[in-house]
Amino acid sequence: MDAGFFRAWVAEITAVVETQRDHLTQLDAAIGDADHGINLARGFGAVETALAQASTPTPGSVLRLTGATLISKVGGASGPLYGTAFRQAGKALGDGAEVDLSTLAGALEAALSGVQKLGAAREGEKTMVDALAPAASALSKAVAEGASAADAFAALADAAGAGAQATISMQALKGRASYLGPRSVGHEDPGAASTALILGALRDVAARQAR
Amino acid sequence: MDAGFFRAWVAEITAVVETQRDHLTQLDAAIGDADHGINLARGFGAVETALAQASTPTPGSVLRLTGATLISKVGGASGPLYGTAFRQAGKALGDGAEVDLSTLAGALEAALSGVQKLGAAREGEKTMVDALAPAASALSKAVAEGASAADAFAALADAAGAGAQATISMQALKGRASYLGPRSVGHEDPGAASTALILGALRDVAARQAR
Amino acid sequence: MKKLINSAETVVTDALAGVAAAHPSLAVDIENKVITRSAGPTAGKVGLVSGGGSGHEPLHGGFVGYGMLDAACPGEVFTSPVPDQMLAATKAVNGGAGVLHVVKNYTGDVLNFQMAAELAEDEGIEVAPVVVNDDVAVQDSLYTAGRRGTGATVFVEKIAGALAERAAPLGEVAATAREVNERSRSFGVALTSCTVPAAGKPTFDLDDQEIELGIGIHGEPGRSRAPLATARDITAAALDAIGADMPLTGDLLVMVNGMGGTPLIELYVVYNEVHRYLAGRGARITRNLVGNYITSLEMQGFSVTVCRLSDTLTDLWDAPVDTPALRWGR
Amino acid sequence: MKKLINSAETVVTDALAGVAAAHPSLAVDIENKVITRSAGPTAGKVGLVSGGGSGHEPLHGGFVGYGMLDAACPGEVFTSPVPDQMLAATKAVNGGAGVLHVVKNYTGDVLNFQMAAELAEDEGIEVAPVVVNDDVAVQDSLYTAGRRGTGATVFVEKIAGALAERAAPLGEVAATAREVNERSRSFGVALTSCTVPAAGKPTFDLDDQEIELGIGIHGEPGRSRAPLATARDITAAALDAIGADMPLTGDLLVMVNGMGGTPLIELYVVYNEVHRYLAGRGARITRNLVGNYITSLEMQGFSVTVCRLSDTLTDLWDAPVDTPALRWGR
Ligand SMILES: Nc1ncnc2c1ncn2[C@@H]1O[C@H](COP(=O)(O)OP(=O)(O)O)[C@@H](O)[C@H]1O
Ligand SMILES: Nc1ncnc2c1ncn2[C@@H]1O[C@H](COP(=O)(O)OP(=O)(O)O)[C@@H](O)[C@H]1O
Ligand SMILES: [Mg+2]
Ligand SMILES: [Mg+2]
Ligand SMILES: [Mg+2]
Ligand SMILES: [Mg+2]
Repeated sequence: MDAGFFRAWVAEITAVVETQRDHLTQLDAAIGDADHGINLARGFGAVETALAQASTPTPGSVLRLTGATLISKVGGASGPLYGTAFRQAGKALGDGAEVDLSTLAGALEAALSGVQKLGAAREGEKTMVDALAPAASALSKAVAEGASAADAFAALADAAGAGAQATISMQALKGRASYLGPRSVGHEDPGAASTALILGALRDVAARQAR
Repeated sequence: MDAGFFRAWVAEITAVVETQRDHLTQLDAAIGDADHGINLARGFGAVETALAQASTPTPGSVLRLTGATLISKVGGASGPLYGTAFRQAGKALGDGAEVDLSTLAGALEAALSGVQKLGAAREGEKTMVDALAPAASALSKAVAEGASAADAFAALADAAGAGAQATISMQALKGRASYLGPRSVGHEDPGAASTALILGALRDVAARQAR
Repeated sequence: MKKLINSAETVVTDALAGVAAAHPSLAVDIENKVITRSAGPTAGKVGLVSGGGSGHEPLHGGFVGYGMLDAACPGEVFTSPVPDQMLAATKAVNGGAGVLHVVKNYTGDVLNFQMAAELAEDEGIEVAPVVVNDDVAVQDSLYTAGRRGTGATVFVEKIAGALAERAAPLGEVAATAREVNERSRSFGVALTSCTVPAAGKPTFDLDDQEIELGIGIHGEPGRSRAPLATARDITAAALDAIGADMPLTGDLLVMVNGMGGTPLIELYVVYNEVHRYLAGRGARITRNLVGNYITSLEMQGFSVTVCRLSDTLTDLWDAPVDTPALRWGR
Repeated sequence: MKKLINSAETVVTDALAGVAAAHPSLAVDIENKVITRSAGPTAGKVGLVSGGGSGHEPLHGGFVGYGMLDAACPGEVFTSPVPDQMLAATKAVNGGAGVLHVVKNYTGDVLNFQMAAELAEDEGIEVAPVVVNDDVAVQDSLYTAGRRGTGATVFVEKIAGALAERAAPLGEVAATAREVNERSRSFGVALTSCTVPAAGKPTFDLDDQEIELGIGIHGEPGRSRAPLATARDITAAALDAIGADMPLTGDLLVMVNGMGGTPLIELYVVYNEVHRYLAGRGARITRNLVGNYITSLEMQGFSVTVCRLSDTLTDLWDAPVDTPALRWGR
């Protein structure tokens, strides 16, 4: 996978976030402050501009610029967290022109640990971590088992989606939703939902490129 | 008619204004500021208290106290106007213990002229004057024609009611409704409506006492 | 109706008790509904009394204090006060130099103040009224009760109050008050209705895409209904109406006033449009107020008031003022 | 959605342009969304930077000026600002004595300010944060992100600002800021929701007879829903919640704050109830604010914030302040 692949991924995220903007915002309205979709749409819109203007010759540079732009443009909780995720992933990808699945799996683990270091959320606390953590494990596992790229990305995206769904029954212990206490149960976490969208976009782009 | 008759009239007004409070307020909401019923209910409530506490041995003293209390308690446009109407009527009734129909007709004319002097409204300008003026004329005419008390009071109340109805098609040139210009057409003037209620109460009390 | 009140009957007196508790600088006669400065009348100074229906807070009670009013008489919600209140206030603030009555031009306010003035004069107190009528939404003609008094009331109270503080005689204070009124024009816009507590339901209905242009401060409907538009277009409609009545040139004092339910962020958006509009016509806003100064309960909307300043008026505007709602220089 | 805006995308920058036009005492970098004093940094004085989502006006921009903040960074509506803004503000106000970051305790605000502080320190500027967390509606426990920062922010900014103006060192200013926070508690109540412009519809639904107890300042739901009640009962619920967390004794600074859509007359009704409640428990309100200071767009409702004063804090509260939204003593 080269820089073009990663630019295509980010472009796909931008498109998905735009179409799911209101949905994510409504999820946030239920247990937060009704801005998550707006925040991500603004952020990835800015990323699109930044990528169009800068030269990003390597996969790592694409993700690092994405992360830095999110930090500069999103604000809120998700700005620093997603920004850190993409920056840490970009750092883990290093400066090679091509990366393989196993390097990408390591990058996702790095993203997860960046998010957890910054936000201190563990699994089960109803945050984006609940989608990101199982997804990163699933990818690592698929790689370790020698799965095909298609299967590995499917496992990644499915795990993220299942993780997001699993947040519905959780009580939030981190972020704005935690203020609701038990009333947060019964709603999908917006950040977990957007993580599932972001990783679903990765699967879709990989599938498209494989064709 | 003695002081008891006039106290009964005022009590009847108090009751009618209370039941028609919301109706009068809604008329005022359409072309004014939604307080006419509230104002009159507050005013006649205070009048009831004042009459209960003071000695009002004559018809004139009943109406003078009513007028003074309305001035002190109502505010708005209708407070000084109705207050003046009752005060001027009370003055015209003088200090006799009994008044006849013709004296009462003169008192209504005095009330009308007090209202017009203070508020400068002429007939046709969509105010309480449009109910009061024809009512006063009708009573004077009935008295001049030697009508029975029952017929005279009926003529008075009918004229007031018809006058109030006639305000519907008028454009307001005085008071708050005048701000609406042509948009005031199509609504009954709240002050004309309350004047019709007040004079209707007079007819009803007279009819009751005659029985 | 959703309101933070104990009952419709007690809302005015409960709020007055709150004003009394919050502001030691004010003396509040809750029963008679008169707010005065706790320091009492200033000997030799013209007293300023204003009054009007409640529901317009901070007007008028919030403007009682050094450099502005000596007393305010709040009526019931949207109902002018009664002569008794005005007389009590007039007597309480008379420092021997006469009393100015600041009256907004509504039939009720005018009639009640007129009665009060007669009573005060019977008691030997000289009274001069200034009737504020700045609202261009209403044509001042034979066909109306005349233009309504709205935002310019704040300017009149501030500027006349400053002049009175300098010990100017009643005639001069009244003349300046009238000059401020003549140099001022307002126009209001409603996005939503308000609900009079005792009425219990909204005074009028506007649908989701409709606004009322030329709204009064009591929910009286205005000139016309129009579709909801951008802040820029709505502001232009308001200033066009004002400009049709008074040249918008020279040094201007501008107030962008919230109707009570409009957040400050929106008022600043409107102020920005007012600023652009006027700058585009070569006028200069040299003084401004942005905030809730003369409200209509919880109505959403705004009014804009423009006063053409002279150097003297600017100087009086800048003079120290120390009231709950307007304070600078001390 | 009915708002006085040009578009959801431009509401924050349009409002900032309005702030710039209205207040010559403020310098507004509209593009980067940083508000500073036009006079620039004060040499040798600790700089105070605050920031947070927009939609809470006058917080924070309205508190920039002598005796209070040096800079404010407004984010998008209800979204914390980004580190770039905070870094730019920090650099702009650094007078060589370090910079205090006033941070409301929300994950987003904390994380972004933390990143900004690291960047500022990389550039050699000493930064101390104070994290405000006064809202008792949220339990401060392992099960939450901690209590939210609400009304006490106004107290922290005023009091720390006064101390900074007296040239106290950063450590002392930060310690006093934290002391004010520790001595303060808040509780909020919503009668209606608010609508984030970009979202276009109300954040939550309340029926006609329902209120939200313990509401946050971003429309985050609170502790529970309850039937609409009298101002007295609602106020008691709020103060009971505060009293369960902090003894309500001694000299108190109390703010009754409007959420943006509540008229002042209702806030005074509430203040009256607060006063009765506290007087009944032997506490004394020695200082107060009644008005819109930290809002949630057009939400109807209020919050009450109580701070237990010491003589030192009272003295700092009384010190001169000259900002668009809070002004006395000059
Ligand atoms: N401490 C945390 N760790 C990880 N993710 C978090 C944390 N706090 C919040 N989040 C995520 O951020 C999401 C909210 O993002 P967003 O709505 O954009 O920010 P804000 O809450 O500041 O409005 C939540 O749904 C959650 O997934
Ligand atoms: N100049 C006037 N002369 C006679 N009646 C008037 C005049 N102005 C107003 N009114 C009457 O007063 C009524 C309104 O009374 P009310 O609603 O109690 O006072 P306000 O208009 O001050 O709220 C109008 O319907 C009209 O009949
Ligand atoms: Mg959010
Ligand atoms: Mg009326
Ligand atoms: Mg009225
Ligand atoms: Mg947010």
